Amino acid sequence: MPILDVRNLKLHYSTERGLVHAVDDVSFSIKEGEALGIVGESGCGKTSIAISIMRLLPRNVAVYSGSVSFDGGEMMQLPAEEFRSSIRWKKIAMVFQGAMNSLNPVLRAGLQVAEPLIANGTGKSEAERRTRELLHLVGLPTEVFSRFPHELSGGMKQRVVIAMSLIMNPKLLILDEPTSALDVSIQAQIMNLLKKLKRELKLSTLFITHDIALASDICDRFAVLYAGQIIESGDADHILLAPEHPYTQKLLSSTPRLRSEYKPDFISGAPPDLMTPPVGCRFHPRCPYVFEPCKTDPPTYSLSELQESRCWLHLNHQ
Amino acid sequence: MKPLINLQNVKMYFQVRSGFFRIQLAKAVDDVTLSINRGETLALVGESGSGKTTLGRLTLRILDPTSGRIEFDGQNITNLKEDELTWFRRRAQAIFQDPYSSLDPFMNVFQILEEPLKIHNAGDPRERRERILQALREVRLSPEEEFASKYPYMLSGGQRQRVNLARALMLKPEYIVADEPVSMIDVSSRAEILELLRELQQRYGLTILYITHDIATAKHFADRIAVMYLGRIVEYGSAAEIVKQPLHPYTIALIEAVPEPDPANRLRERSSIAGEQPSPIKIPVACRFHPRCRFFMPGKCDVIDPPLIEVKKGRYVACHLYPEPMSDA
Amino acid sequence: MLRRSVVKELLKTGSGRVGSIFFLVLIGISIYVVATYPLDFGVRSWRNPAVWADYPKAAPPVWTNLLSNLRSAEHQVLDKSQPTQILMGETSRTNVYEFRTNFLSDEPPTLISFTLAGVTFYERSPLLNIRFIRPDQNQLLLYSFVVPGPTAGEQAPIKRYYETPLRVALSNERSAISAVADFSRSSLGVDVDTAQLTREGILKILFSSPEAGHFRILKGVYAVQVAVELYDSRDSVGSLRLVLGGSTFGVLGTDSIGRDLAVGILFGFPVALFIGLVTSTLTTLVGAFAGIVSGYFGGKTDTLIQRVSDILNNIPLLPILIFLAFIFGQNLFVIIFVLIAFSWPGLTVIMRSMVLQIKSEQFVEAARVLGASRMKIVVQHIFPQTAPYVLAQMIFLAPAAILAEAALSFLGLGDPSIPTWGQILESGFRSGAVYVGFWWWIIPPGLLIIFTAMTFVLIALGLEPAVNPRLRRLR
Amino acid sequence: MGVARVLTVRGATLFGVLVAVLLILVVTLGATGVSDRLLNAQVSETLREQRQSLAQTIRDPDQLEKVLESKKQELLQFYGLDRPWYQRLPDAIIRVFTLDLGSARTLRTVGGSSKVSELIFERLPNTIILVTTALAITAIIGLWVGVRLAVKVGSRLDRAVSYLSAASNALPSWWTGIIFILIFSVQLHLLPIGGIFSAPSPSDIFGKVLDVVWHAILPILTLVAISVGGWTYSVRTMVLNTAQEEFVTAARAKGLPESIVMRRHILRVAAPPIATSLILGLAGSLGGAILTETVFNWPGMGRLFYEGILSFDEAVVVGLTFMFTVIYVVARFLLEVLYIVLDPRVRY
Repeated sequence: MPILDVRNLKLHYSTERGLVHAVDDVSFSIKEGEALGIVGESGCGKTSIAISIMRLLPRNVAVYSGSVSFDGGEMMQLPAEEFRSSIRWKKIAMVFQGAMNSLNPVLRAGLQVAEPLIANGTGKSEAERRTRELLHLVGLPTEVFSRFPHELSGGMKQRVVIAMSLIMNPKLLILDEPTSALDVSIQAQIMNLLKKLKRELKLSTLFITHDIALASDICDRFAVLYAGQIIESGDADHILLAPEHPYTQKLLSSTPRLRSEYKPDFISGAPPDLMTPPVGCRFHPRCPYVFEPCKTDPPTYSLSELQESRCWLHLNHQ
Repeated sequence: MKPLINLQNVKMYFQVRSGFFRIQLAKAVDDVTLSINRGETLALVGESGSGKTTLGRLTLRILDPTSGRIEFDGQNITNLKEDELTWFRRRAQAIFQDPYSSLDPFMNVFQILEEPLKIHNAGDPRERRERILQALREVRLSPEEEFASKYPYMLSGGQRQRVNLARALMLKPEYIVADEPVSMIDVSSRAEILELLRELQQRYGLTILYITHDIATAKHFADRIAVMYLGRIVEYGSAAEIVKQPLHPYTIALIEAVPEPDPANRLRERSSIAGEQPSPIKIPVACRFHPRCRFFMPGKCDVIDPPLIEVKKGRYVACHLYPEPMSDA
Repeated sequence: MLRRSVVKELLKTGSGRVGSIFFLVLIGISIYVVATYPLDFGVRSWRNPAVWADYPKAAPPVWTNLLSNLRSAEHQVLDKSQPTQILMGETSRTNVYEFRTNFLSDEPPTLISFTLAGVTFYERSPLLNIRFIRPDQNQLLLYSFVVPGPTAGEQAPIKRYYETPLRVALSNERSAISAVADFSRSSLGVDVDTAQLTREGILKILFSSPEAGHFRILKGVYAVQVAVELYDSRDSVGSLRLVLGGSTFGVLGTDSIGRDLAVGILFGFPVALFIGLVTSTLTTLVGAFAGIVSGYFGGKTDTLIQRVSDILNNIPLLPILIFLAFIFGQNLFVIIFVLIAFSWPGLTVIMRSMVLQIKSEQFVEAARVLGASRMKIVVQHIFPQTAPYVLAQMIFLAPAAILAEAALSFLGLGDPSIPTWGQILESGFRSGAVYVGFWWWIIPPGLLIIFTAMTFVLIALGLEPAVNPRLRRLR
Repeated sequence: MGVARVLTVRGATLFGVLVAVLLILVVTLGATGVSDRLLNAQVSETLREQRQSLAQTIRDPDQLEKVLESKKQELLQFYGLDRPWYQRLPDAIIRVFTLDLGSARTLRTVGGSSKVSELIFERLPNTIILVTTALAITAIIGLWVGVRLAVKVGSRLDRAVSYLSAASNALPSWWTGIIFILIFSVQLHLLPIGGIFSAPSPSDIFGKVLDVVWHAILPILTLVAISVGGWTYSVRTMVLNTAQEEFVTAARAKGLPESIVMRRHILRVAAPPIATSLILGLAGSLGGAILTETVFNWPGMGRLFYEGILSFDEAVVVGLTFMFTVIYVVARFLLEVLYIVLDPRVRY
């Protein structure tokens, strides 16, 4: 049974200029102990998926529907207060994009990590002990406990944020671009840490990123997001080595490789505006293989046990 | 071949107030000697805070170096005043990192592209118009007339970078500094901009300084790579060789840290450099990389500052592991 | 495009539209005042008690009648300088000046007075006859008068009443009283004796008709004809004034020395606008200039400007303003100068940080690489980015200046030669109008200060959507 | 930047303010000849006293005049009146700084003293009572309402407060006070029209206190009315700005109850800018106090200012200008310290 099962999730925002279809009918699931990577370029709705699972919706939400079932229980029907007190951080925790912004500048790092424990009734000294333990686990010296965020380096802050996400022993960890603000050398350190945590704590992970190479460090399976929709999903081997959807193929060939002579490719045109996504297949205006059927929305084809793709090219597959 | 840009022992120190009455020096660029040949692309690779952008700005003389000598096409431009630099401004141009802040939001594309012509009094209005439309064609922003009348906020990141490129080309320069030109745009569009740059380079014989933190694109788009760490160039040589056989421990670590999309990644540790790059006001003594170096040799690396020496033909490294030129093996 | 859009966006918001309309109203009234008022209005009229001698003291506005059942008499000051009619006789000509008024109140006027100014004659002294004509067509000769003839040695032309006009309080004049007594007896058929008339006044009879033993106010058009008989073609008469005393006056009433508040308040419009606009414009110019210099050129000038503006910015304004106005004397221009001197740093500090921010934007660096001069970069790239904000600040400074001047005036430090709303309020406050409830003296000037200040605040609010997104983007 | 540095920089600026105001005062007084007049008045005052006492001992009028003349020269020299004004600047600064400004023309303390410093110090407590009470009430209302508005952005109340705040930029405090008098005192006879005590004032201490409170209601109401709108709105805006920060979302994600999120992650973080806003509003409050005291005949320093102006008393006006600056500078410095206590980014 998957730990997280998302079906037909929709999240639309209303803005002055119109309705933004940030998440448009997205389904995916994560098995226990598995890491799923959601990969997509800027403005394709990645972060919106994270916040709809965490139910941290902004004020201007227009549509929020579908089903999110966690550990067998349906979340969407849960009253807000119950969701807050029983699910958030206790079962599902999150590492936010940009650690420097997700730490409160006037509180000491230790308190920020320990805070959820204390709020749930754990004694101060016990919470402190547990926090120091966690700081050690994420590779930080324990004196970080009494430091303010502005006294820490970028990499240290990122580790604090990771420690913070682990304080309640969550089952599922959502990582939203956890390293995008860091230099490659620090990025590698953090990815190793996350890998270690996933292995040692048997965490189920949802890894959200624009960088498919980075995601391959930790993800067992991938879902490729384009314009608010998942256009291809499957296990790491298939997606990275034998992608079926033209967008995935193009995305991979656009990624410059250090260890091969293959020249990076590109996709011409710009990603669509989520206000007015193209009719039919959302990738068709930029797709090199575009043909007649692309003007209508393609179904999701199951290409194998492990791979699904949303493209008319697979019409003859079944 | 005569180099177009030649830097000799260039230093750029900034004053930083740190504490009461105490002013410290941030050594952004610290004794760099480097030349860029006519028609080549040199990639300056380094992490944030390595001084690569400062070095780029020095070659454009938007900064006055603390000391050292900067030559352009054989002429010393180190101490020229702004009004003596007009000829140089015409011949050297730049493309910037941020597609959102590099175009004046109050000007439309036509006005943006007309600005360089106006500054240098080039052509009459009709000729200007011709040249602007042609530049737009060259960066593949067509229909040109339509793009010319757009304001920056109506363009996507990739389109803005192309306007940036067109602006840099308006005066038909010889030298272009491209400072992280693609790091803020989507992966799927990066190669397009870089390809375009390369194509125009070939057409006009441009010399390019490509500043980047991404050694992978440097490998594909540059002829040579210079690796910077804390204000110093630590390694320097042809792009292919540096990637294939990095010599300096920092370069090695940098290359190892770059991920590639490979399902096998999750089964192994990524090698990484310990610690973080210190601030340019607290530069370690001697070899500045020694506190993080896995080949640290006590008594040597923390005592003597290794010079940048040519270890192979066209290959320079500043590291005590390579005290003398290597035999060609 | 973007410059035009500032105006467009201003008109898009409700507050911007209302503010703009208010502003046009202010401008319109100010133009009218500037065109019709003398420049030295303050000294010649407002501060000159003689001008207001014929006005009632502390009279509420006429329209307060609408609020009470009993309609009280409206104080009227009627002026004439041209005759209504000229009758040519054989040896003389008669200039007839007719004053008409539609009298509708429920009580008689409190007085009738007549003023004559500037008579020139050559041969014989002119003769004046004042005739009173009632709505019921009854009439009587109220008063006759011969201008005093030449004194010994006086040469023609003989001038009279130039320096001090002749003022006759008709209601107390002995001859008028007997004329009314006669009139009452002959035309109204009611006997009254002169002693009683002297005690009770003639106006009650003049303005009423008997009805079942009582006098009842007669409403309708009354006329007072002043006939001046002149005996030489060169003789001339300056101006005449008839005052019908009442307990209410004008649109806005009068103050305790009889000044028509409407006249003073009207004069306040251009003054308030002048104070607001001049102060805000000059402050903005100085502040923006200093800010740009400080932010863009840096160096020692920057440090100096920063220190000076830091200090000036932190000086509490009102005490120092009081001190300087007090020592340098009450002069509007001193007040404006001091306001500018202490308000520019606010804008400078903000401008400096904005300029620093814009300066670090890559398009400025791009312009430098292109070889644009510093001046060009400032004019072309930096100033336009700050312009909407500067404009908004300028508009926001105007109400502050208006309020500051009003506050100083209220403390008795206003410029006496230029009456302002603040000064009208000050005289009201100082003479105790507040405590006796002379609200018409207190409320309108205050409301107008608020109205004017609010106009600018509304426009500034209306500009916010045009200014703010840009600021946000700059941050 | 360390605390010491920050405090030194802010302290230096505020000290600069004090020096600047002192200089403006003495240079203006000197250059316009007012200081000569003031000092001459003091000289003649002293001479008059001395004449009386000397007249007892010296009978000969010529002799007396001679002695007085030499005394006069002594005094002129003592006050520096034999030198041009700019050479006397240091003395003048010290005189203003120590409020050694001689006597007021007609104003007297309750005890009958005419010394400027005594006049000012007699009035000082009344001003402080008024300003601090009004400030405290405004701050409390503003914080309480502002926080609630931030939660309900766009609600009718929110919009109303935003208009109110804009309108308060156009509202003269003194006129508001006058209108309050017209309504509450003249029309409704609810509250006294001014002053601080009733006549006759109650004899017991409790009654006296109540009497003061009774008289303070309208002035305080005025001071609060003109500043509460703007202050509430700025609290609301600062809370709102903080609430949009990512760490607030992170705090919510952590499953913390909304009360903790508000207190610890929003208010605590917004506290320094709120303190700044309070600092910036201080100058306005003092100005408002001068005018409000004048309107309500509240015997504080502000009313003394007005009385000094009416009696053309330079010494009083100078002393008060300086005193208001001192109060402002001291209060500012205290608030700067508060700011530093609130923001750890400055502390370390």
